[in-house]
Amino acid sequence: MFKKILIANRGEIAVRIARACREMGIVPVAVFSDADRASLHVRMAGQAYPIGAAPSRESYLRIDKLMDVARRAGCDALHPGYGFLAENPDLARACAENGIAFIGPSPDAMERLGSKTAARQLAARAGVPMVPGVADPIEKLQDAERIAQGLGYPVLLKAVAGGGGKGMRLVAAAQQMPAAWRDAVSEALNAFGDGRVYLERYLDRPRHIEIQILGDRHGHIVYLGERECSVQRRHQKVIEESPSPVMKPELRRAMGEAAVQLAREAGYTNAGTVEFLVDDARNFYFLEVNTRLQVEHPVTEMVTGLDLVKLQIRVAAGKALPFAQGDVVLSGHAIECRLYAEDPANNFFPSPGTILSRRVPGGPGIRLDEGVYEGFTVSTEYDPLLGKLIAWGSTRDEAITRLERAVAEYSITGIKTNAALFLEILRDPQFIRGEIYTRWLDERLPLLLANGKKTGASDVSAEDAAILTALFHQLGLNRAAHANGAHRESESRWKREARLEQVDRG
Amino acid sequence: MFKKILIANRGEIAVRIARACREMGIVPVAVFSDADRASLHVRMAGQAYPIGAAPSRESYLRIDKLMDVARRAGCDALHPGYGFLAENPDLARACAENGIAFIGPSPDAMERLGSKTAARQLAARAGVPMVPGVADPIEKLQDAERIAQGLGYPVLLKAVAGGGGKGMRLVAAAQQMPAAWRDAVSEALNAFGDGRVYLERYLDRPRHIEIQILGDRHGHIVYLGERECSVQRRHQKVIEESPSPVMKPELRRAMGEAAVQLAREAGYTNAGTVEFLVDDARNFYFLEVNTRLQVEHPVTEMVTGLDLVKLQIRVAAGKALPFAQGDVVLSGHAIECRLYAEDPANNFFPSPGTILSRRVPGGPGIRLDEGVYEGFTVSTEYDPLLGKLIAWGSTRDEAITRLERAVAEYSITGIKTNAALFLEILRDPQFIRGEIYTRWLDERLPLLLANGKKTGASDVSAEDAAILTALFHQLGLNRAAHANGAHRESESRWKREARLEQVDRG
Amino acid sequence: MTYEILINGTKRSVAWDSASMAASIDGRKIHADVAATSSGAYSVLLDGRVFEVTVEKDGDGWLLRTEGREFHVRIADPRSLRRGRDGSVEMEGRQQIIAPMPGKIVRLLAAPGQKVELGQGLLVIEAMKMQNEIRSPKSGTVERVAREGQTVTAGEILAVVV
Amino acid sequence: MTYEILINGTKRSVAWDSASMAASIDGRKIHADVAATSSGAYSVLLDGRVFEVTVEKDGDGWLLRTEGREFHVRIADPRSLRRGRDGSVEMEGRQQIIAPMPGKIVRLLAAPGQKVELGQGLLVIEAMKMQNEIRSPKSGTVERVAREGQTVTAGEILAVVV
Repeated sequence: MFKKILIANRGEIAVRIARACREMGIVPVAVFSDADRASLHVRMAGQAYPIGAAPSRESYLRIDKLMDVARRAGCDALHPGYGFLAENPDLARACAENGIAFIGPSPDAMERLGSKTAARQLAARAGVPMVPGVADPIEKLQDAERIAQGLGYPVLLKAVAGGGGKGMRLVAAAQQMPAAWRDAVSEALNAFGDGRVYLERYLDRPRHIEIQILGDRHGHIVYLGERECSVQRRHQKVIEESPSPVMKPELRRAMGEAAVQLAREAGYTNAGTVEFLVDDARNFYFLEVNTRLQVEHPVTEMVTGLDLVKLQIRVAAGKALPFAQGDVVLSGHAIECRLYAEDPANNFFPSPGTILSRRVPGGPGIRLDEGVYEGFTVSTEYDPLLGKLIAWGSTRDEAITRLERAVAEYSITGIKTNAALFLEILRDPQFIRGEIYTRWLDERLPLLLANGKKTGASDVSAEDAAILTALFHQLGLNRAAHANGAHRESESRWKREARLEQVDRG
Repeated sequence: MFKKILIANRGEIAVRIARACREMGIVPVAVFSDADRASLHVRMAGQAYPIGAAPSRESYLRIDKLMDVARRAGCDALHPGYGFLAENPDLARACAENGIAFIGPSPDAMERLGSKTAARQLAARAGVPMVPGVADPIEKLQDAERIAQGLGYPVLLKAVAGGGGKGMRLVAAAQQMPAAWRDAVSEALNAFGDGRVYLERYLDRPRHIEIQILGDRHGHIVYLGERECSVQRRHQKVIEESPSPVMKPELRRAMGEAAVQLAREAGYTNAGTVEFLVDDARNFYFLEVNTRLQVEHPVTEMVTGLDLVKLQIRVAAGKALPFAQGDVVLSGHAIECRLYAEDPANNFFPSPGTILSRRVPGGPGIRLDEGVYEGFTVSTEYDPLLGKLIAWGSTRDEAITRLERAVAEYSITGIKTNAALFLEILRDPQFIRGEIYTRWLDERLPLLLANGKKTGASDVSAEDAAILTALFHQLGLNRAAHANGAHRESESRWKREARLEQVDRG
Repeated sequence: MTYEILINGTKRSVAWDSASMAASIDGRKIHADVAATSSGAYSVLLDGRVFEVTVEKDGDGWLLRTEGREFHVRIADPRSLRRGRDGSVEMEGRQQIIAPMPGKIVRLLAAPGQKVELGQGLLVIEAMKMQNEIRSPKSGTVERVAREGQTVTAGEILAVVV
Repeated sequence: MTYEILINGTKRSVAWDSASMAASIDGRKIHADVAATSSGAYSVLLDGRVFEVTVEKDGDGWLLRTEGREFHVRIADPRSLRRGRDGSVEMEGRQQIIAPMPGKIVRLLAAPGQKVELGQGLLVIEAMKMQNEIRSPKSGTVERVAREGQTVTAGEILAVVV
């Protein structure tokens, strides 16, 4: 087994990987940019080394610096996490050249599946059903307009190098194409350094359901159930769950076997995800492959009882999978919500800043994967994901009520977060009935945001509580200021305050 | 289903019950003593009412005040938690008289099983094997000496009303009996207001293994696997796990069926625990019944996937158990450690005080059930249990390494805790091999405490880190004091400090 | 003592006798027990009902959060009230659009002097790797707008619509 | 600047050039990067190795915790060192037993003048509902012991063994 693993990432996923290393007796080695010296992933590591300035192009995207640290620290393996260089075959190749095991697929398999157009070609050969469209990059706007006309609007423009909705645009009608083309190309160029886009027909109310696969180097590939990721805002996943509320055993087997077949065609090893769209009639269409660990992997871990990161490490070390497809048992239901430093009331603008105080949930069935702490400053340099809150329940209903309970326990000051929005989603009757599709949240959002502001009987009390707390807080500060700059510890009780005040008066 | 549940308890168990209520849409109603206004169980409740002065005899042990609050707040049920009045039939009777459902067994069943001597008589009738001894209370020292002589030393003096090791004394030889008798009687009187004690033969290296049972009012009683609680300090459980490392399916069935048989004889409903001693040859001996939820119930929850508190509430509301014995599946392994505000280096003296800062673990397979928060003051009034840290793993080894990883992540300042001791236990080869028995920790403790102080190569670095941090901290404070009382936020970097210092010099 | 409190734009008259935990808001009587827990966090009991409330600085007032709701609260100084100085006139008509965080203007969608509708795009800002379209909060005329390519800091004016 | 530091009773000579993150402890060179995280908590990198260290007040020095170990540290003021005032003589032989928290003496097990062995019980104290036997930290003679029934506060002397 490996002795030291370089974690070529930051934030919650770097923390997640460090935890797996610790449990395996492997030293986790962190890298950090100038903005991240005090970040949680550094604090949780066994060793940590600086790799450059805050912008990721000068640090987390620098293969040369990563190789440098790996050599210096004596790392025998590298885990790329997700994002940054995770799907860049050059990193995998650099690892191979430096004798470091890359914890992920081979560079060749990554290339065969990582590009959407290449993956579609492979899927076509493997007989996996696909959404009608054009797998090749489109040269210019005029071609896009012509192809879209042929497929019929609405169509979806997607970045060849894309992921996470970046460089993706829905085009409802022909007159929207020029603006959408411009935006998609520029966003793709900005995000991936590759402005190529392609087109496909837009399904009406499809679900996003993806299959987790895992393969070793001895020819075994298994699927570990599915994740339903239909709750998205602007093509970004917001809530994920496993199993899907519409899944049936035969559909799971069909999708799982299609995913494994595709992986086999590509010579794929390690963890990966095959994404599908599923329509009302439970037809499934291949979307793309993510050749890495997903943000939402914990829901799969909670229903299978497997530790995907540890398994990734084991198969990268050449071990055989310790179980067969028939041993995989899905138990209960898990739901995850992604906590972001952003302000839902202000068009979801990122909300960087220092976390002043924080209360995190606990108790039965709750898992929190975070990259932050009280006192930590969320910077503007990176993705504003604070962490993921995941609930497990014996049924979907129990998982939903647990997650709702846990979100209500979660509190943070100093920055704004999207936590309160999850309360609205988790209480929404359509969500509770599982009637979700990829545009569901975008369409439902105005109603959900309005619900969050609605005034009811209980809100009068909430307002009263706010008024009296503000007064108590202000008077406490006034008194502290009065006491000539001396630092007063917070008083424990209104009553005690009152006594002090009477003394002041007396 | 109930609308409002009065939680007649405090600390982590009151928080645990409040969470279950929230998930069921039931309003949790807290009570608090003068010492507990700002306690977490109050903050987590839907409603909260004061019930008197800090000493529990004036608050948490006052049945009249509890009934008062229940009526005032309109509660239709009461959950007693563990400790305090949980095993007091008078509370259950007062609930019945006030038309409030008591979430626990009937007062009669409680009396039949709650007294150790009564339970032993019942166990004898039910044919459950027992440790040789005398089930009846012993009148005076001379009788104890005579009976002990008959059984043969070592013997165990135990409080009739006892629990948690209070009023329990091991007597190795005849000359120790007078002191042990005095201590046991006085401690029992102090703790339970009942100084009666009895005697039994002391087994050499027994394991403490207990069976979780759960019964509804429709005649169904099931057992939910076992918990091994052999790691004890002075008869107080410190680490609990499920399954037991020595358990075999046939032994589990035999013990489970014995427990269910005993419960059936007593007309028992709701959750309960039947404790056994198990010797080297896997013979089991009935010890006692706890007619309530146990501190260590989470390990059972994690391997069964059941929520015991929700099930308690459901069966108390008259619902039938939603599963049969054959549906109970144990999956993986769970281990819990009890975090106490106490100082292992100073004879485990309680360490009350205000929690200044706190870092809690997270990530896969970790559950934290706590009753404290940053800024909370641990008082001297109550049991110094801060909370419980529980890890689940697919195997016992994985659960151990997870728990070890999580304990290492746990950090608290302002008070002392026993957290570091768990690192030593979880790394101990005997513990890892499962070679534990009820006196194991007491015998192993000197070695474990010495291990925690051992100086190795890595400890030189730890000492260096301590030296440089102390210097950095002191210099930062000096500089802040220099800045004429202005409050400085913590600096983010030594380098920045350095720059400031150079400016100061320049 | 009675305080005038502005909460989400509404004025409330609040009296309290802290010794007896008796409060009154616009004449409604409430038994109120407020206890500080952590820094900026309070446990509040109103007639026995539990609230968890956090407080943060918010301009010259406070941002309070409880039960997933946000409240902007400003407490008028009773003395300045007596001097009749409490009213801060709300801006009407002229709308400034402020950058909520640092970013870069990557495209302009409207020019000064141009008529715009409510919700019409004014410019596209890139911040934290995400492009976001900034839309007009009202129908009117663009008075001012930032430069394309300009780097803005939090609080900087992006556009003014009159 | 060089500082004299007492750690768990041992004296160390520590130098550091903070600008270059170069430290030296008793002549050993270390690359040391210390960053404050939360209040009283630091992230420390020593030649790339990561430590989480917490600091608390501990008499006239500091209690530091890292990797499950505790360190008591006192930093000598360089000026007072020069004035030769740094040495605090360690007590040898005479052992005071201090109450670590408030409690009540429920039983005496030894009387003044009595010879006791290492580990022999001196008294039983009840605190937080638990009875605990206090044992002698050395073989010697009991010089002083608290009264039975006495209520003691934290820091109070329970017994002295010489």
